Amino acid sequence: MNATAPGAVIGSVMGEPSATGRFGQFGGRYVPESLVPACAALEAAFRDAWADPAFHERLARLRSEFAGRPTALTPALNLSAQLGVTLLLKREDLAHTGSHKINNVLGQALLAQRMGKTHLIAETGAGQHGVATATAAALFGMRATVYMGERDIARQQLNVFRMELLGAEVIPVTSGSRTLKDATNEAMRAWVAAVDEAHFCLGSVGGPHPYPWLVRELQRVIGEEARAQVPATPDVVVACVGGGSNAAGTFAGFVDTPARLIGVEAAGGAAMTDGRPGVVHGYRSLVLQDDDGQVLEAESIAAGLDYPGVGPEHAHLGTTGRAEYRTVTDGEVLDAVRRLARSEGIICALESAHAVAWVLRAAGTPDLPTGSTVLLTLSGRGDKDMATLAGEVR
Amino acid sequence: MNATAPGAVIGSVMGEPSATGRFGQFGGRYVPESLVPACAALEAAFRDAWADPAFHERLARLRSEFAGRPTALTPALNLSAQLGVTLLLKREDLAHTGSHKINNVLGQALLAQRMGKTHLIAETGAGQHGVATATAAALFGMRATVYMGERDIARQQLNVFRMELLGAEVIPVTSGSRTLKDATNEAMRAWVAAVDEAHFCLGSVGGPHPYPWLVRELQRVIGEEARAQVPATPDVVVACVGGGSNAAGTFAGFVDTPARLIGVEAAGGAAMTDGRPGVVHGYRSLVLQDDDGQVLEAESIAAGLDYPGVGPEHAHLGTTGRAEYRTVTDGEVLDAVRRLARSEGIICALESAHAVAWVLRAAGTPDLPTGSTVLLTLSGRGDKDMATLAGEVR
Amino acid sequence: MKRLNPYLTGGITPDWIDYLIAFQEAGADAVEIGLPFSDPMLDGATIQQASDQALRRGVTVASILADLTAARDRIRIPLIAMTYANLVFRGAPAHGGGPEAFCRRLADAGVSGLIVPDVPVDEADRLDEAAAAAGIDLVLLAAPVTPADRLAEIGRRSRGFVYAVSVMDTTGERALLAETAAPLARRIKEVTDLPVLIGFGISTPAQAAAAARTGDGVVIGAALMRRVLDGASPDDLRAEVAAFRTALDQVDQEMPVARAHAEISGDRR
Amino acid sequence: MKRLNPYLTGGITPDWIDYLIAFQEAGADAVEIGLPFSDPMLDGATIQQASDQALRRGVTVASILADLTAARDRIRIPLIAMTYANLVFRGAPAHGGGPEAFCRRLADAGVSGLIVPDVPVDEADRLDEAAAAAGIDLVLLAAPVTPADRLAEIGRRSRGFVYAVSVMDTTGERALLAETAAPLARRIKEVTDLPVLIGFGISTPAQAAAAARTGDGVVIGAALMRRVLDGASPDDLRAEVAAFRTALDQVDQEMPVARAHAEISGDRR
Ligand SMILES: Cc1ncc(COP(=O)(O)O)c(C=O)c1O
Ligand SMILES: Cc1ncc(COP(=O)(O)O)c(C=O)c1O
Repeated sequence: MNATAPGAVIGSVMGEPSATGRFGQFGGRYVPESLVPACAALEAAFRDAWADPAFHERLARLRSEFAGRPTALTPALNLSAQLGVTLLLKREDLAHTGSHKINNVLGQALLAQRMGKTHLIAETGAGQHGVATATAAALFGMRATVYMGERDIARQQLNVFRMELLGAEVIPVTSGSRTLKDATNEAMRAWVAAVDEAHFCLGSVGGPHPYPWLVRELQRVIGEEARAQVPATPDVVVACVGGGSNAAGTFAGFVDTPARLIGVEAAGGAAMTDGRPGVVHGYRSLVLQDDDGQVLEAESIAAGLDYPGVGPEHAHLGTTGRAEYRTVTDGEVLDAVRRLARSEGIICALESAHAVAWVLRAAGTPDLPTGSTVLLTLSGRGDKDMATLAGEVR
Repeated sequence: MNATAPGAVIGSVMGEPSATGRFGQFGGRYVPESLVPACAALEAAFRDAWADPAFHERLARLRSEFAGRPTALTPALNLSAQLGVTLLLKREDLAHTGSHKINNVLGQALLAQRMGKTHLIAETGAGQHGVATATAAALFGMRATVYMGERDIARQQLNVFRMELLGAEVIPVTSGSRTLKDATNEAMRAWVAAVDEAHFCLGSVGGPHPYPWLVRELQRVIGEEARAQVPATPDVVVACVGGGSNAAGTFAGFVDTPARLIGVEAAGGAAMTDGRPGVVHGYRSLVLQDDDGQVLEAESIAAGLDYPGVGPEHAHLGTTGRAEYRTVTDGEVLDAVRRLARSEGIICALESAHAVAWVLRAAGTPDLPTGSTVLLTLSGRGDKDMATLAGEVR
Repeated sequence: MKRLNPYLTGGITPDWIDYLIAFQEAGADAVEIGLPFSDPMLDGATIQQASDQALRRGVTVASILADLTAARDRIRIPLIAMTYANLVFRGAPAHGGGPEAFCRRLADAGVSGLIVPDVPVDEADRLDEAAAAAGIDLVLLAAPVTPADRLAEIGRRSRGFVYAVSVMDTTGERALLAETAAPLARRIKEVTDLPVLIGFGISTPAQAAAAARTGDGVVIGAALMRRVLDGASPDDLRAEVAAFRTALDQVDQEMPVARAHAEISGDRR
Repeated sequence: MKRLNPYLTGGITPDWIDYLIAFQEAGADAVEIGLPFSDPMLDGATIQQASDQALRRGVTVASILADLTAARDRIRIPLIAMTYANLVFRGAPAHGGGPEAFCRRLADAGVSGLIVPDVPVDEADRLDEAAAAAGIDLVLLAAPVTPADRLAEIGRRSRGFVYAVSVMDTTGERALLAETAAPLARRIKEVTDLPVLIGFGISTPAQAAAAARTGDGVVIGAALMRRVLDGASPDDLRAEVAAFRTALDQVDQEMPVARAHAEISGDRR
């Protein structure tokens, strides 16, 4: 894939990765031999299921009857008037459990069930993926074990209790940065030890093949719904990027349109902006790392973006120029949460507020000219962040 | 209106109240003279708006584009199998802000705007109505003042911070029981002092005429959506009852069917079961009171049901026999929250769990025979209750 | 003569009758006896507190009426009960309840008037009849926002006097007499010959005097109850009420016409 | 002879080379040098801690290789680097990075083998070539779940020996040798003539002996690193490794055939 001018229409982008699970030079399956068969089995199961109308039907039912899809598209009328752009919000905050993470998890849980698995293992940062996993496990009668960094447990306590109430076991991770990075390590270690009965329910578009592809396909529903809801193709499509699943799902719906695709990272966890090619958590992508190749600890107020890597397809989209990536600071994010709350009556997650913060900053500049139409995926609701915000915003 | 056999079809029930705002012998407008003109103006504005297709259109847009309606109808497959009944959940927990309260508030805010008001005053118990009011105020560019009992502030802190983030002023009420009852007194007092510019955005189907009618009409959307979603008329329709708005809205969709209508109260706040006719907060209904006519303090783990009165239309529906009312204990409610979470992956509000608790207890008994189909309105989500539950459930 | 109706929360202290007598001795024309209710919607903090204090003492409507009955020989001025709808409508006639029985009990205890702020004229039919049957004057309230047609009806149906709620607020002390007080009193006087008493927020003798220049008298509530709550004695309150009396009497001297009018209307028993 | 490959986290202490020499003196056939990585996905708590301790000391791949180069004269046994993909693939060849440069640097420091647990055979092509070009044996790992066809490929493509991951788990001490160890070793031996070394969880000389009855030797990691983390000296570790040596030598005496086989396969340089 060659570099492509932003806005050009590309049909094959965001299709299936190569046979070795690559998007351009990124992706792959860098896992211990112990996990290779499980990854291969998952890939086979996914291909099989994805070709099975009955699977799609079950998934569609769960999405509409259980998860509350389609989620609304809300015109942010007040902010639009203030900013001079037309801002449309894709409301993943309204999905059951409060974020887009449920889209992915319902699909993976159905797959796990199809594969005869009885146990879901997950990593979580903000806790939203953990809650979604615990939810699906409860619904499907499976066991759930969720690894979560100690630091994230402290700042997302609401979600910890939700997971426990749903019957999941939440295991505090005390190594390294005590955030998502290390929770992911622990989850993968736990998977090695339970690979027969356990499915690793990975929360974003990282990890070994087929996860980046699988998760993007399961999140594609965001973009496809939005595509059907917008009155016309937006000029810009924007979403926050942690691992990059809500952005990938959103972009997938618009990659074949002239819309510019913008991913917004946390300034302190900006793998697309500050990362170098590397391999962590089973995939090759852009990674925050020092000169010696040691992975750096990210630093973001948003637990879900506090991660040094990014899904390989984003690295590819960024390298080829089809998508662009920006960063915003914690301070801008706090302002964005408050501004959206006060202007539109929507309290979004700190993660989602990154996308809002970029719009607030860019509107009226050449990056987002006055008169533009912007589709923004609001990936989750902010209830989980009230404790953090109570300390920071006023 | 004579007593009516349960299940009989009655067309005129849950229509417009009498000219004096009465449902049978209940209702009315028992307010200080200072508030009578405001109530009359609200009634006139409501009649006018309700006859105006443009108003309905704006409301419908807000409901679908902003609030995420229609909400899903989820078959609770696991519980149904366990209980031997078919349990269908009307998912108000998926509505924006996390409960049915938004339905009412969006309508009232539109009315307030139409009346030229710039300020919303509200009382709140669980904080859900306060959050909904703060949300609508933000969206409509109005001021919001929310009265909340000190005890409720302590147990629903998440919602307090959400209101503040949305720009509302939350005023702690330290009088009496320091719960919803006294917050309502304070809100009405505040309304007296600001009646020109302020609309009293009442949260349930109590209060002076036209509130019980107005709020029920705005909540009717729950029942009407559910009616369109159910495969066939359910045998039983059940909802929790605090003031009774989610139940009234639900019942309104089924009152002209043979479905039995069941309202479930908190054992410690069961005006329908333990109350006697009385007048509080501007309306005549059944009220928990002592022999001297002093209103009793309710006592429920669910802040939204911790209220000694009940909407006058429920008193009427109960007196005529068209609806039946049951009570459940705090202990049953905690079990119900956990059971629903673990069986279906849904964490509901403590309020909503009252309806669930009744189903759990009644299923397989003559009150809810095996094989019955039950439509249950899950009025809200449980995030707000995690602090309470963390102390109680394990 | 300008009327002075001080308010007293029934049972606020064990010796509450002594305050009533002190009011009488200080020149009150009538006393409004608050029958405390758990949810006094139209009362501000002071009278809420007074009600709570009485309720915490175990006071009931029955106990207050019993105290009044016991003190009957010492009371020479009219008593007007002020309370909320729930206490008035409580119970069914068949079981000795309802407004009919309530009004009879008031009358038996020597009470001659009744004010129920959460029963507006639209809801007053049954209570009207019950009060009339028991010989009780049902005093109606008018507010600054009351439109002309309602005001006319209130004027027509009120008994004893018309209570002008001076301000769009709850009861409670205020730094200044509300600007809405005088225009309301004037509007009421246009629709009725009954005396017009101005209440809500009248906190000082000067404010009382100012109010009485348009109305026919005043009701003083929170300003007195705050003193009682603070521990002032009946003697203290006698002095307090006397100061209001003096202020009103001075208005009388300024305005002979108004005084003459008040004397003719003759609702003082 | 049964092989004994103890593992040592490079730079775990300032005197880490002394542990290496102690291992050599105790009869190690080769030493696996862990190049610490921030995110050691396949390591349990002990080796994570060992890596963290080294990283906190400021250790880098370069510093470890420099230490090895400096100690070259004292080292007589083969050294095998064990690390994760990110350190191996880091950087572009144009800028002196990539696996080609990495392997050359290893060779320059006297390292002759390389184990990268998160580079399975499917991802090994480039590294394979780079290692071969630099004269480094790229040792592949097989796991209990590896299916037959993959096992054959691993056997075919591995160099030096095949690393049998004895258990479906991370590195770390275990009370018992995993039941999966022997069957896996047997399966590998069916598809290759390379020696099969069993690793992961071998914690005691007795377990090592048991493993060596099927495999051609063992890798001992966490059991040794825990002692180092607890403050044991190079002398202590010499004794520890010697105990493993003794246990393995005893197996040799039990099983003359196996010993003969191992001697023929001749991967020991
Ligand atoms: C609300 C929300 N948004 C975004 C993210 C980041 O994930 P991703 O980049 O995969 O969408 C998270 C992760 O926890 C999240 O909770
Ligand atoms: C989730 C929820 N359900 C129910 C109620 C009770 O109100 P109502 O009976 O009016 O539906 C509340 C009130 O706060 C609530 O928050």
